Amino acid sequence: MSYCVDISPLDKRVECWRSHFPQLRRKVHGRPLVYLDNAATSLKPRDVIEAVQQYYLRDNANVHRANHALGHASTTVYEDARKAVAQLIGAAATQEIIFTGGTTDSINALATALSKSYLQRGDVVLLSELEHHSNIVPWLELSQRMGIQLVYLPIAEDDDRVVKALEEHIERHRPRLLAVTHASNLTGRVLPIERMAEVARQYEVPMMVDGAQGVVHHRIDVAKLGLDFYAFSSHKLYGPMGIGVLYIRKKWHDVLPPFRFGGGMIDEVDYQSVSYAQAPYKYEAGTPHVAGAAGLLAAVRFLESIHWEEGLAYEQQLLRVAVDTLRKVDGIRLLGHEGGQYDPIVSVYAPKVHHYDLAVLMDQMGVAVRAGHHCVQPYLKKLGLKGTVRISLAFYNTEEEVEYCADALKRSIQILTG
Amino acid sequence: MSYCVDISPLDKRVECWRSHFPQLRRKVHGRPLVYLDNAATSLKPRDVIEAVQQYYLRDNANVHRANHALGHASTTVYEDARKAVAQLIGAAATQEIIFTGGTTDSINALATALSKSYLQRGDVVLLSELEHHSNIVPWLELSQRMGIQLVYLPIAEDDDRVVKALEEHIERHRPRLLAVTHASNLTGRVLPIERMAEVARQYEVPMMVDGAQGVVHHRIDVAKLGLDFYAFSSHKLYGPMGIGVLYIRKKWHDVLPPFRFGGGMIDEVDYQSVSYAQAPYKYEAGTPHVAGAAGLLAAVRFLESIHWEEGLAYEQQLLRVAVDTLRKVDGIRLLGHEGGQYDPIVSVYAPKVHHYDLAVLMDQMGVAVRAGHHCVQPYLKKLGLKGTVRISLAFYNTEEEVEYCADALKRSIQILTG
Amino acid sequence: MPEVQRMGLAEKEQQLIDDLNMFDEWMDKYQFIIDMGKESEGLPDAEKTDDLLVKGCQSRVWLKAEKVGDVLVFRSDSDAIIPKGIAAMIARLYSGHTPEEILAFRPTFVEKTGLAQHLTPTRANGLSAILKRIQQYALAYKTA
Amino acid sequence: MPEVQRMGLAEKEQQLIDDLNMFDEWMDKYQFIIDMGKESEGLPDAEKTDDLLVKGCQSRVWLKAEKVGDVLVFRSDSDAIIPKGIAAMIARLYSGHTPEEILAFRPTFVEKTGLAQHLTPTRANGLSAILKRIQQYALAYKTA
Ligand SMILES: Cc1ncc(COP(=O)(O)O)c(C=O)c1O
Ligand SMILES: Cc1ncc(COP(=O)(O)O)c(C=O)c1O
Repeated sequence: MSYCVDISPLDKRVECWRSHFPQLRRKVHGRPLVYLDNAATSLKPRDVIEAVQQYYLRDNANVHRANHALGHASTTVYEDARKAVAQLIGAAATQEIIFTGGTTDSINALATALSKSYLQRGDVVLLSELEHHSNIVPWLELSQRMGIQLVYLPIAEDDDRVVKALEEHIERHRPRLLAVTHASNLTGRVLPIERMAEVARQYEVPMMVDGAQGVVHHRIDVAKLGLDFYAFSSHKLYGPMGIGVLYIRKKWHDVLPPFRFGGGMIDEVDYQSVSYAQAPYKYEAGTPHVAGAAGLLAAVRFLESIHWEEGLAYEQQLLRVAVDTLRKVDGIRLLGHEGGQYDPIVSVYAPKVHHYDLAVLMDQMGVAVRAGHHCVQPYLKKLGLKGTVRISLAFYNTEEEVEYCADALKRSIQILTG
Repeated sequence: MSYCVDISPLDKRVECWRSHFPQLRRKVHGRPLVYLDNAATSLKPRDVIEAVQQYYLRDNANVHRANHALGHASTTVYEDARKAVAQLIGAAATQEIIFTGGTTDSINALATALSKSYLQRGDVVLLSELEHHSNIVPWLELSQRMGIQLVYLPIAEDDDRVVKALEEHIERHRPRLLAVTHASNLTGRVLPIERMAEVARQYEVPMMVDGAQGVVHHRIDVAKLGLDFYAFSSHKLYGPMGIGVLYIRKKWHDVLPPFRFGGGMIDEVDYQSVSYAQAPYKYEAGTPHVAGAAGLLAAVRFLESIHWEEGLAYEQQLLRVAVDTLRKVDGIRLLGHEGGQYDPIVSVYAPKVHHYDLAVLMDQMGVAVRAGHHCVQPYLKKLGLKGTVRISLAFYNTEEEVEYCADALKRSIQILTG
Repeated sequence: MPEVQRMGLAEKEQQLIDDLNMFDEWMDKYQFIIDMGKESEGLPDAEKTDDLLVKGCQSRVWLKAEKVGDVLVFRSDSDAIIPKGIAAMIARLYSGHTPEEILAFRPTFVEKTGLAQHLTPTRANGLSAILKRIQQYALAYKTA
Repeated sequence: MPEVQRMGLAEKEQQLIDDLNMFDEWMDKYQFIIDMGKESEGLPDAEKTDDLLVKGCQSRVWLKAEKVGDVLVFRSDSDAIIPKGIAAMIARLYSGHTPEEILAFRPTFVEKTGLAQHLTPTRANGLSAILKRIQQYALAYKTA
């Protein structure tokens, strides 16, 4: 299957990509929707919506030990999804892919399991300073409950300095775990995780990457990078809600205990004892979200079918347009985008205007952006900010939309300050 | 909205109910599907499938702090679902409804949170002897990790004896928590939870009920029963997969800490400290499964629209037919169904034939039943069994299907023993 | 004081509804709200204490109530201008009425002016949070 | 021993495929498998040890390999009759071949006979688990 690949010029191809996303034909407040809140959740291509629908119309059944045709069909689609995800992120083995409820669930599960098997009082966990709450609060809870220590790596615009700081922090703090985001959902900053993984490997520090944003904008190869854990959500990757992934490198399967207990993850249960199944099953208790897996499978296939790389390259092109256009808007400032590598996310703030007012007026003009702290309060506080307006792009966005957004921003500022 | 309510006689009404479930028109192995694996997961009515689809086609967005129209629409449907569920189970307040990934997730979350705030080494948790693994293994893990003790209540066919045994067990073991299933997914046995709740209240023992099966076959009123916690899955209640509910009585909101940490559940985060939001949000970290909530809302509305009580009454009638018919099949035995109250679930076994062989042949005849231990290994072992074939009914099943199933069972036994 | 209070709550609400529904264009309606925000005196910084914060708003909204004779007087502020305008409108509506009047009154302007739809509330609706806070004040002053 | 072994693996597999595809009716195919199960000698209880259990089957399936001269001989059992028949078929197919032959052989009968579809595997496909176990034995005996 291939979609849109033979179409040129580029804007016609973008047009074709857009045609696969039904929500793009929606109007809000009587105006065509300009959806620039992709970092919160992506729109879903028709194939994904139909895969979910078809699953419920046809194959819907439980997977565990189902000895009937529907159960077989469900099991097949569920395990096919696991294979597709393994391939997508370059896992060495299919059983390294654990389905969870989402990124937040993945990181919580990992933190809990590590707290029972690997982390001890006084151990240092090294995070970056621009983590999302979902990669801070689970570790904060461990720090409060069992006395692990959190140290935050500063992230300069220059990759060399980031890598150097990492080495210094590892030397100084001897962390037992490095847990960093692949890319910031606030600024779009992409961390040099290849080089960071190299350093981590050199010092033998296990490394977890929060891929919630990164997986959406990069071809990642977890095996090649030697990552220990990688977490992401389906709903930001054009797939359904309610399902996510935790990649657990095989060598951890014997170390890391299960994090949820119940049906489907056991080998044998007595009233007073239990033994667990092998990975991935030991990490997946209860009825899984098979419809979600069917949709995620469709999302991965969709991305392959449009030659996703071209979409990713186009996103970078669109990002440059966005940065250039937004820089020209009077009265606002951009976070970052000065030097380092960025994903197509731009946060702006207007010193004289509240971000909430901006988003409300832009919404009236049909532009969906997000205003607030974006679950990155500590870093925002460090910058002395309460919030930003965040514009986050996907490959189905157009230059016209970006320009319309900049205009809407301009007009909103005028209305509010005029 | 009302569906099928004015139709009589009953078999025409059942016909109408069936027309709402697209999967019932499916064939398997060239034969019409006879779906009798409802206790594993229910089929989904068209309204539910369309609600999910419409959500993704139209309103799909993230809920937290979305200042745009789609975010508004998503938030509305998500909170409407919470209200509908609160009403469905008789919660006194909407914020007592916590959305989770499913029953297993709910019970795990509860066990974890209690282990951090309420349960201590040596404390007794009282379960029933016929719990599903999902209401055993989370507590077993606590028993292994922190030394709580598990005691199992025997369940006689006679409710009076169950209540008496409960009193004795409470007197003898002074449990800190009573955690029992509403109904057994293996035998269909319904526990007298009203009377048990009364006893628990009298002795001031908090009570958690695993409603995975119970909520599907009963009108429950958690406030009136005075339950502390009630857990169930959407996917068994005609709703989508990947979403479930944990009812947490309000008085626990200040006692019970959050069980997942991250975006959406905080009040304020610094690099080294955090404060949490109010319930229900403090219990719901990360992007929730809004599409699932939209579908669950549709499921609840669908059940109201068909006058669900009539479906429940009909299920009991169908159960009597099933028990009578199955009793007449040579070479098999039924678990239970001798006296106490039962939900429409019947487990059978054939002493001379393996349950797996039976299910494989029945599948060839179009009958979807489940064979195995049904995640109730401890109780099965107590009975000296390896597994059963389980026939579980829903209101869209017919007497003809039940009879066809009994015939298929009979033929399969003949093939295997002949 | 009651004799000063010429209009009942219902009457004042109708005026508010008429004011807002006068506008065909969303822009004009928002301009009106923004102007309300700009005209609002707000609260001095010293009075913007955390206990006056209305939970459930995306911007910070403070709402203060004082009893003057028999009636309540509300004052409000926000760090964002649109919420500030809305809070001011609501404060003006309810000011000058007794706790009993306020508690007996069921407001309909949120629906009738389309404010609910346009103010894209989050999970905890900012507008309804303000209204709830008004009720809480009325209750507190009634029993006090 | 190799001289006793008249047919190659591919040839034997083709025979198995022909045997199973002879049947138009699923009933007859299952009857054939069930008969295979009934005819299978199985394993004496003492030999049904846990280390011979094939993980990933819903019923318990034991598979044992022994080296007789250059070739492997497989014997199997199950507590359910259909898996017993299938395991017996597979054991017969692979018995009498050297580890090298077995490792070099890529079976196709699962797809060609529709067994995969009809044996409604669970998440860990019972059939492929048996085949994987055969490969493991071959590998172990080759390097041994
Ligand atoms: C009684 C009971 N409890 C718990 C569960 C677990 O539900 P889920 O798999 O949806 O988490 C089930 C269903 O399998 C059940 O029947
Ligand atoms: C960097 C990052 N980490 C984690 C998350 C949490 O993802 P989810 O809400 O899907 O669990 C997000 C998304 O909000 C994110 O952007």
